[in-house]
Amino acid sequence: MNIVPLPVVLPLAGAALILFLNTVLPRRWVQGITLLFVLAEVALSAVLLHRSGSGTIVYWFGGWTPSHGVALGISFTVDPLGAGGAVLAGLIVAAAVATTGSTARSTAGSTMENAQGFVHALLLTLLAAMTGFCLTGDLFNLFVFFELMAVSAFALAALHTTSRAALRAALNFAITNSVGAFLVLIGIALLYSRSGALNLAQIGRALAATGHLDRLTIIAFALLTVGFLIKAAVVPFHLWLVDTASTAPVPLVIILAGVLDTLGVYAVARIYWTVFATSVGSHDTVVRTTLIVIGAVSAVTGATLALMFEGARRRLGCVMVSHTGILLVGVGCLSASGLAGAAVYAIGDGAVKAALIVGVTVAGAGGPAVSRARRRCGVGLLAVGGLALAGFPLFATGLGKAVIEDAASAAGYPWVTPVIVLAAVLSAAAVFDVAWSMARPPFADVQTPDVQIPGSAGPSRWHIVFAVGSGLLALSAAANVLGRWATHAAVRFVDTAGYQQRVLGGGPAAVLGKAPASIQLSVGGAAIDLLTVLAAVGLAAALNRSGADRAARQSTLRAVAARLHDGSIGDSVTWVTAGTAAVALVFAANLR
Amino acid sequence: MNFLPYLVAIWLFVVGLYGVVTSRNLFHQIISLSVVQASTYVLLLAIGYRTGGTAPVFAGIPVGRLAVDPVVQALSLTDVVVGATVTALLLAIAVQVHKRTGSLDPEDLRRRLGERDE
Amino acid sequence: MTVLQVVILVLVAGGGTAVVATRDPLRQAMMASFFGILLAILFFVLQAPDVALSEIVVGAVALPLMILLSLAKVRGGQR
Amino acid sequence: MTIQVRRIVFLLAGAFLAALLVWGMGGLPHFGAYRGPYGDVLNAVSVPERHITDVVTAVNFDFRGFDTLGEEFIFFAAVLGVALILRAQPGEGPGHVEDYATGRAVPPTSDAVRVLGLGLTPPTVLFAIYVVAHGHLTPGGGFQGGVILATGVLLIYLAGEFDDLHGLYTEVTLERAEAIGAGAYAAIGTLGLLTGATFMANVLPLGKIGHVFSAGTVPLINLAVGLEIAAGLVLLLTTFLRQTLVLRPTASPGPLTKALGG
Repeated sequence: MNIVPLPVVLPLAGAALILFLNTVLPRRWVQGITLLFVLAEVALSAVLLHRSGSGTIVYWFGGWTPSHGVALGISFTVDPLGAGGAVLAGLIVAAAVATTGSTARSTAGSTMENAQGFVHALLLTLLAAMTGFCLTGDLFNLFVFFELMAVSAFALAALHTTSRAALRAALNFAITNSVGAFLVLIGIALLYSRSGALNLAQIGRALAATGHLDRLTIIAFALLTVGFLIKAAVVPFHLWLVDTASTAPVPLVIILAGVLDTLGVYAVARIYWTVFATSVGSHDTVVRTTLIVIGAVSAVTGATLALMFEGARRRLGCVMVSHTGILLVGVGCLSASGLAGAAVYAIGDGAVKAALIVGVTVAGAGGPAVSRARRRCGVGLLAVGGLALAGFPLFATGLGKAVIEDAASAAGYPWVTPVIVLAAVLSAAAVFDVAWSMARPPFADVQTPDVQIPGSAGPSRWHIVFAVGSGLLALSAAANVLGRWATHAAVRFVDTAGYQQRVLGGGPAAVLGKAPASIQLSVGGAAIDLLTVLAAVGLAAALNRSGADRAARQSTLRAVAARLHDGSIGDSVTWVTAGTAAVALVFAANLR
Repeated sequence: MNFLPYLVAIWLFVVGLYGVVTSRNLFHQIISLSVVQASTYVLLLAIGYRTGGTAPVFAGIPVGRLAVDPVVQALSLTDVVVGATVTALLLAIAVQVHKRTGSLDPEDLRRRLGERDE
Repeated sequence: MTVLQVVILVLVAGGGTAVVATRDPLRQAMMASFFGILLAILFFVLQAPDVALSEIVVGAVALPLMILLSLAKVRGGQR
Repeated sequence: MTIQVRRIVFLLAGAFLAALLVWGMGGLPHFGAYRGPYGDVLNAVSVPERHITDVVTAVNFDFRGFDTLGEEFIFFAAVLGVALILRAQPGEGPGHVEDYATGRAVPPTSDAVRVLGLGLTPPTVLFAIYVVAHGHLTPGGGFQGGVILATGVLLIYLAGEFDDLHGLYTEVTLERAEAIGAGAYAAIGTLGLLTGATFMANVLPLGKIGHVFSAGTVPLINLAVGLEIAAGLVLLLTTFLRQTLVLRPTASPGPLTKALGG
């Protein structure tokens, strides 16, 4: 029995099962069963990861294998990077489920006794969607899982129906991501009209036949890229993430921080290398520059906002935007080494950001009422997480950041290294500032109504949640050993001809160049990383020494930033329209 | 004249977005979003149309008969379901927003300076 | 392009504009229902009966009903 | 930005985007000149190989059945979301439906409406079952039939009072029915997996073309989807109805609503 579809089907069946048994099961069992399904998904994805090492696995649903070059059915095309994404998604969702308190002693919280079952069923559909998003080889199937991820996340984001800010954030999240989905769908329609196919490999081969991009495929490429960048929440599409991160329930924010943003950048890489790489051909400098500039701008803007805003989780939302920007720079290098660095960075940085959310919840939820031991543990998580964000070499973020910097310089963008270092310094300093504000009276209270909903860590369960946070940091450190795997996976990922040959057969024999040496931390890279860490600690200390006049820092700059980020849905959609028009214009002008 | 369907799709897309951006009522904003969604149906089905082709239903029609493309119709069906469900979710959120804030105007919903994310 | 196709396309474009132009939610719900029927007719003209049937059922029945119920809840509150 | 500034920025950006879309779509083939191979191969293959005469349903439930599995779970997640969001809030409970225009005699529902309502319900339900069962032969299918079935159930509310509707079912049974529908679709998919073929494989006998019991698993999937959509939509409508007709701020507004100026 081939297990390829099971990592997606199992969580879906689990969601249906939990809804069916919802009012019968005691609450503690609901969380247990959900965790069981999540761990099953992680195990199956790990098996796929192992098997795909030797060769990309192609699985045709319904037995509809392509007949003379026309793909009739849907295919799962499992390569190491996709399977790795599925494993990461499973681990992050497992951490999220572990933090949903099973004993929902919610005070004025939900008056609906079976809300617990609904929350866990939605977490399972969200996991199934992310796994399918990573494994699929079909463009419209990618859109269906994109939409399933979106709807599951909207429903969870609006859980705090008693909080005005949460409802506003959920509306902004839903409408902005829906417009993103429409852009993706229009892109798919245009590509379908030109290539007559929905399978990624077949579209890529059909476009490669014409040899160059014409105006239809250029606009389709721009719409698909922007649609997925909206999901990745890079600047200027980041407004929804900053709000949702500060008001959504803890499990959803852990998933958002850990893997959901990264999948947007993964999708941009997937469609570029499977569909557009050969026909872009010599014009790839335009694509490279566009992606790297968007990434760099997001990295610096996100980090600056993280320093300026109030509210612990709102600042962590800005850090998420900033580090997705760094990830996009890695992918934007359009090279195997850049992609390998981005893969390691995605795993390491995703785990760290998830740990930071756990740290803030452990240290802050409940304000002054939090016990001293619990506060110290939470602040400890934040401090260590801040070090990891700055790229401390013990963590995979150090390796990933260094490789991305080298890849960018190699690709001819030497100015990227200082920009990434600046972003890492500012975002780490912001995290240290948050930790500092939580460590001493008046204890900054994380004003999230988490404590009320059936999904928050009650006081007695913070030990488990703290263990989850430390586990995530350990995962980030463990990812350091993935250098060789990431290089191998990246080389396979960028091999467009090999991908098409594997899925559809025929076509030019895959020319397998010698595998480049596996990425590792160069001495220069390590030096830069340590420098970043020191600068971040120094900046945080400087900020706090002058913390006395914290109110004085209400400069006009902060007022402008607050004005631009006031959660208005109209603003968010306007930025989306402007961003789409800009990217489409750049591509249209240069890619012909 | 052959460009009219695509022009209508682009027009619906931009008009719908204009409605979303300048709306002063959440329900109006949500229904405008469904107009943006309608543009994707029109574009998809216009791409799959073939002059002189019948519907891809061969009950009582010989299989060889010239027919339009069934794939875009399957995609549009999925799109209709997704559109209906997202609209239902947004309406539910809008009802709760009114219950919480007493107003439906997105401009009132904006974050006031210094407002905590309670 | 037959005349019927041109007419229904222009009507759909006008319907969409009308839905966005009516700012009062109650009247807009009616316009949305009418726009749903126009879309269904367009889908019939484009030889897509399955999509037309689902558009009628969703656009003209399920959606306006949910909008009206939400409006009733909201309007009920504005005493 | 203020709404005026935003209007200008949007009109500029929107005009640019529209122009670029028009420029891009200039590359599309003329309207009516569809030439892609995918649709033609499916139109040719669907009847001989799967005995399905409605090729759109064939694409939805057989060739690309995995897409529709995802689509059904999108509906599943959305119904859960609406039920979660519209749950009874603190400081809100089932209050009596007081009449705002006091003093006018509210006539009970006239018998004509009641008879018409009950008279229409059975044919609507029958028509819905027909649409679901003949999904693979003529236009229609699980989704369309499910929604018609839901409107059939709703006729009972229109004919009588909300309590009549609520007497028919409890929300838990609806949730279970929806879970069964979605789970059945996944189970039929794994049927193919268990018998050694691939997931979503149509392993059941295909029967004669044009018969209701033909095309293997497709009619069964249609039934599962019809059940899920009908139960889900009735649950959605009941949630909205309960929100509108039943839930009222309780006499003494809860601490929370008072604190929020509710």
